[in-house]
Amino acid sequence: MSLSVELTHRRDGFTLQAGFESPDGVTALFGHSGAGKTTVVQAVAGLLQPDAGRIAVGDWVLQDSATGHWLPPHRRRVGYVFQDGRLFPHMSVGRNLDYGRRMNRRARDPAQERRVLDMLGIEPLLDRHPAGLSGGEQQRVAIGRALLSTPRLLLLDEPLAALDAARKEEILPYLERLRDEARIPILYVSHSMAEVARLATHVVVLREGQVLRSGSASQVLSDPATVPALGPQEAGALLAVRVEQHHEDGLTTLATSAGTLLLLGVAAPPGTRLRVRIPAHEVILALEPPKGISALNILPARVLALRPGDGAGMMVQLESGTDRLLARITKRSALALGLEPGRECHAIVKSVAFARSDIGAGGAV
Amino acid sequence: MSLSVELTHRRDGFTLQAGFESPDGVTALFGHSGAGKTTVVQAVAGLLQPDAGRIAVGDWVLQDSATGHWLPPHRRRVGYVFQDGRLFPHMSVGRNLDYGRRMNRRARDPAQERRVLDMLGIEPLLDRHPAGLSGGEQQRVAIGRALLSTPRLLLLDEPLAALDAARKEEILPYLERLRDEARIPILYVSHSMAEVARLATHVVVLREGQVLRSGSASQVLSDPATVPALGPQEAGALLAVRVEQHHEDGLTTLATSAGTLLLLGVAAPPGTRLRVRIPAHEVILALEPPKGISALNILPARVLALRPGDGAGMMVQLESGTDRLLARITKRSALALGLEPGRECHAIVKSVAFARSDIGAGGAV
Amino acid sequence: GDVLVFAASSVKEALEEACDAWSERSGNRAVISLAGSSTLARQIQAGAPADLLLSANENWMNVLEADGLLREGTRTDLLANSLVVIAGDPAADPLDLLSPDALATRLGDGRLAMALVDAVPAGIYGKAALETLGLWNSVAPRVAQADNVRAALALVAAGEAPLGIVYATDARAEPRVGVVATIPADTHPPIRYPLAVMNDAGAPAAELARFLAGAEAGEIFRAHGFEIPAQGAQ
Amino acid sequence: MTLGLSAEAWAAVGLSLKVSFWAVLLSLPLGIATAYLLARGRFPGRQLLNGLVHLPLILPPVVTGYLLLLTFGRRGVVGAFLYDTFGIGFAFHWTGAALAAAIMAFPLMVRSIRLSIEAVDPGLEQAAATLGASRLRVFGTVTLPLVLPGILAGTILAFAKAMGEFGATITFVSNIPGQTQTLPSAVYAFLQVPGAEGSAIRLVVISVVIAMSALVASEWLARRMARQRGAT
Amino acid sequence: MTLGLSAEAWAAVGLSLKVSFWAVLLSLPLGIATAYLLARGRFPGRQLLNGLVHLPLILPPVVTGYLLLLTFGRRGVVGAFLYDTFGIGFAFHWTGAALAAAIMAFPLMVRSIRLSIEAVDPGLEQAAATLGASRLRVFGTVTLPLVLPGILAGTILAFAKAMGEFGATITFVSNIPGQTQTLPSAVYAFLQVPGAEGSAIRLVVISVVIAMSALVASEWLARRMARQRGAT
Ligand SMILES: Nc1ncnc2c1ncn2[C@@H]1O[C@H](COP(=O)(O)OP(=O)(O)OP(=O)(O)O)[C@@H](O)[C@H]1O
Ligand SMILES: Nc1ncnc2c1ncn2[C@@H]1O[C@H](COP(=O)(O)OP(=O)(O)OP(=O)(O)O)[C@@H](O)[C@H]1O
Ligand code: MOO
Ligand SMILES: [Mg+2]
Ligand SMILES: [Mg+2]
Repeated sequence: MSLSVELTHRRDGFTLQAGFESPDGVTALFGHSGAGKTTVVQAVAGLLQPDAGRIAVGDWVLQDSATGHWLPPHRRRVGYVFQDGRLFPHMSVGRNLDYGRRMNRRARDPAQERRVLDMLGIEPLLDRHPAGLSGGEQQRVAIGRALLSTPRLLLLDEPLAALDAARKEEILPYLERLRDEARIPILYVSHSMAEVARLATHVVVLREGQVLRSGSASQVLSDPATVPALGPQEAGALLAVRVEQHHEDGLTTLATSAGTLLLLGVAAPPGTRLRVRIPAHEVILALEPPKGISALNILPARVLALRPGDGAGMMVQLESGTDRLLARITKRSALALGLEPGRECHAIVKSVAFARSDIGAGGAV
Repeated sequence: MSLSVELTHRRDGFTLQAGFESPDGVTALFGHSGAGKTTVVQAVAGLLQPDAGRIAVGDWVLQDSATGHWLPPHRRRVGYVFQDGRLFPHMSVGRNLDYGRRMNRRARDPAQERRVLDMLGIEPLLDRHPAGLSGGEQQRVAIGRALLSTPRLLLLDEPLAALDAARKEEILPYLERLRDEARIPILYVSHSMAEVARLATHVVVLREGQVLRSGSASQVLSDPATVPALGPQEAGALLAVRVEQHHEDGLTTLATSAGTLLLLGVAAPPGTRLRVRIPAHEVILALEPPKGISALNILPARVLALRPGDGAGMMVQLESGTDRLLARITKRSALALGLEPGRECHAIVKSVAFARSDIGAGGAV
Repeated sequence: GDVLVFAASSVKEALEEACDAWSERSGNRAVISLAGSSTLARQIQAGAPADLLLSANENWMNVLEADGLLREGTRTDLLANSLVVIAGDPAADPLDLLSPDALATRLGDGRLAMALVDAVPAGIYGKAALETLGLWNSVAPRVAQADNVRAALALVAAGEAPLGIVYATDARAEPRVGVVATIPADTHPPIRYPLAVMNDAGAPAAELARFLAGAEAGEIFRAHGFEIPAQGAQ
Repeated sequence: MTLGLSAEAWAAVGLSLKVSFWAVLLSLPLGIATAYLLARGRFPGRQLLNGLVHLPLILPPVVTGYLLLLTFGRRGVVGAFLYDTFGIGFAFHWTGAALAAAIMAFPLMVRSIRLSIEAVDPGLEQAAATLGASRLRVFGTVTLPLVLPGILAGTILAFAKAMGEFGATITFVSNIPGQTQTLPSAVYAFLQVPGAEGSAIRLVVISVVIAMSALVASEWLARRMARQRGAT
Repeated sequence: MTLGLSAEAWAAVGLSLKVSFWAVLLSLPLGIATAYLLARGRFPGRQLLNGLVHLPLILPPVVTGYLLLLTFGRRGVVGAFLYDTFGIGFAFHWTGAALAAAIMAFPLMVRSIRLSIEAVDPGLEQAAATLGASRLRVFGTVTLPLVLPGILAGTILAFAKAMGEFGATITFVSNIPGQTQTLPSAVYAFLQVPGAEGSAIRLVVISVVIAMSALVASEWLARRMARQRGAT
């Protein structure tokens, strides 16, 4: 289901004027501190009544200031994970988790409960009270509470910032499943490009209350013009791939439009569509395929554009099959290799260069 | 100045029994959510009175339960950035920032104030009140407040988790300077290995209230045995290097014990000692130095040890000059290249593979 | 100088008028502090700077006298009063107190408003009278006791209680009530308002005491419905 | 065990307990609603309501009693209506004493509860709303439980005040032993009589012991609630 | 402008204002200290102190007045000492009325302030301590300013109560026009005269107007403080 947002809201010293359409899936809200991300999320939840605007999920209109329509928060069925926790201090963790179900008068779903408890590792906390939890424990309970309210729309405001990498790794696949299976639209605020790339179908970059860029994740992320907004280390392209084969030594071959990639530790069965983020700084360019080297992925590519950075760096946009790639190399290398638009070359990526968080399940890119 | 901590504290369901000595500089506290990191920090600040223990900074004893000595929090001169902000709601941002100075009856230091305001980008917020700030703005003010109290000991509990990469990049060098110039011991809780590697001289890994590993950053981070505790994507070695020369095209050569590295965008003048983190997954191994390739750093190395991972990955510990390196490759590549202890090879790293956050100023490794 | 008069609340208006008359004559000022008789007595025990006390309660005056707080020979019974039965209707029919059932019948399921029958003088006298008349046992369960006579009066005036027993002076001042019976003076101990000069009082106080006991003041008190007891009845 | 007190005095103790109990219990829902309106409501007349609630605190109790008599008395506007319609009478009845006590204690109760409501983080109520709770259920499941210690405090405070109320009560419903003679009325009566201070003091001690026990119990309960919330 | 009231009645209004003002002003520091002790202190006898503070609320006012008379009267233990040593006299003086008003209003003041103190996040006080503030300065710079709305509310509540106090005052310092006759005492005097209800009502209205104005002003101030804190 698509999410459509169109908002105007003034506060002294800050004006939000943001509109975006995200056709389906997860919309990542990206932007500096104070850019207005939380403000957008609160308006979608109905906790802030913007001066004007229209918000709709599919054809379900949450607000339309043109008609005066405004749905109160408790009728919006959003699962909101707040930037600041907000657990109910007078309830045990268990009752916090169960709150949404009770408020919506639904029957228990033990299977679902088990899934969420296991994923978040909060089963041992069920009888405790929020005041006695560590920062990360609180955040995990808050995520669980939102998920268990069986929302029609998930609003996640930096939900994983307080968590360690291992825990993030357990939660992200679950969010992917929600996106793909339950087809719940998700609005996701994050500072981590890895999280964004993995989940997002759509990326909205905010800056001082305005939409700087908005588009599909693959477009926004592989566009060298977006680089300044993201920071060069965060740049990288998204590739749609299909799982081809699992090998005995634990490696997996993925089919891309231009050849195959060899990756480690992909759990999905052959045939599954995946998305793979290839960070620009992980890509090595060579004129001839090298030999006797540990990197196992060599994709034929053609230079599309070169975009020099402020310093010694250079962003190279490549076409490999029908996919776009980004490579970040030095100006010196670009010169030495004689790169220029149209030039054929080879993009080399290590199998281990894909962080597990760079491999996302399904979804359009 | 060194920080020495020895604590025992029981809470129902959780026992902290942690001791570590960090000879100098920044101690990173690493560990899963609920491992006891905040508990340690609170004890050091004097906000929690542990059942037993001794805490000292150099020969300044903050607490010693053997002698019954216990310094109250306001006499400890700690700059504590809390996991949960804790700005004073009734004061403007400006007065929040000025609070520590006033309490310690010190004269203003306009140069220092300017530095902190600029770094944190909070000058425009000075007249606002905390309730009107975004999550990240609040956290920046909290950091400024702690820094401006001219502490003798900095306690940072996930201070940068809510901030975007660009902002982090502005704050980290400042923390490095504090560590090196003001020689303030820093206890730093973080989930980000990049932050830890850049700042930490000492790393303490906590697990369920116990110290799992404790040692110098280079030891702990380049030890393949630490990998399971950190996660394979977080593994990587720390190299001590010296700035050699800045080139016209913006690249900088760094001298290592085994040769030179070419990096982009290093600002330090020639002669400066730096630390460089080389993430294991960024290192490519080759038997012969390859040609016609964009990666510019090729270091001679010798295989010290091979440690197979759970899946298709393999962690290779290398010796290059007197430095240790870690390379993460696939088992398949290791086989193809015929790697075994003692084998000579070449470690290839892209110049752009060093995230700016992987390059830290000075300090022992 | 000023003379501070402690006086029972129920004599407010009459006393004020008499004191004004004295002030005009003597050039001294009288300041009147009004409260319940028991409160006044306790305050004098605690050293209150009163010069004169006009009490509505002989027992409390006796206590003060026993404590040696009164100037010898200055105690007199300044005023007397009588009790009446009132009804909440100025035109109500008279009531025959000698008929055994008349009071109870007129009350019906209503209440008889009185001051506290064991604590406040008006209540104590009223109870004594009803006992003498042989009516107490039949009406006792129907008695509503107020903390002072004025409150009992208010209950009848507000229509809350159909009948009440109050001083004749109170009944006169309240137009919403009518007197339906006068209680015979011989059914209860005489109702007296003793006046005394305190030990530490100055000359003007004694002068005021004399004035209050004189004929001019007597006229004023009579005009408010009080009686002047025959002197020497203490 | 008579502690040197008459049966009548003991009856006054029992009556005061009954009066205070019902006064507090029945005014509690209204007290909570009023406190909520004052804390969170934004309506014209808020200040007027606030003033009205505080009136019994400002007025001398006798005046309050007198006004009660005029309003809820048998000939009073409200009193006559209530009596004719529902057969509820306050005059000279212990229910009237309870009404007087409730009204005198009401500002204290509302104050306590209101302050607690204002201390509740609206962020928590917002969170509950996003989880599907209507305004009413947010109140019932989040606001109310969080305010419980404040309600407890306000209730006990009101109870203590009700136990001590005298002026308005005696003016409104007078003093009928066994029906409207509350403990303070009995104390007052004793104080009028020279030499009866002993009985007065005995009664006062009983009243103090009762009210103090209630206070201490409520403090203890509130701490327990807080502790339970604070950890584990 | 006499509004049909005698000079004496106006004197009572003035006196009540003076008495209430000083009663509240002088008891405020003690009220804040007591509230802090009750909210944050952990000492034996806390419950006793709590009970003592509430005593005037529980006792019928007449009893409180009587106890004051016995203690602070010219022949009372404390009263005689104060008078002999410092020349401070309470008995039958307006200062005594202020003392009575202060004591009667004290529980209300302490309650309000205490609740606000309990609502202050201890995390903020901890943060202040790590920044170098001693316990006293934490109180002065963090706790106290955060509690200011509560203190304001408590103060005005106490003021309103002081304006309405009658029983204890008349019992302790009597009802001497121009010296101890406060507004409620004057109302009482008027109520003793049938037909003088008009004057009583006029006085009551004046008292209500004064107390209400104070209440409304305090509400407005508290909102202003909150708003200032809430944003920008
Ligand atoms: N006030 C408390 N009372 C009881 N137990 C507590 C309290 N605070 C924390 N704990 C428990 O102590 C353990 C350690 O908590 P701590 O806050 O030190 O964790 P942490 O390492 O900082 O975690 P995180 O990364 O999630 O902030 C956890 O099991 C937590 O549930
Ligand atoms: N309650 C408020 N009153 C006034 N201004 C506010 C309020 N809350 C936020 N702002 C301002 O609105 C702007 C946008 O805030 P918002 O919380 O949406 O930022 P954000 O993008 O979520 O930032 P962060 O990443 O730091 O959480 C900021 O300039 C902030 O200072
Ligand atoms: O004046 Mo009194 O003390 O009510 O009888
Ligand atoms: Mg935000
Ligand atoms: Mg923590």
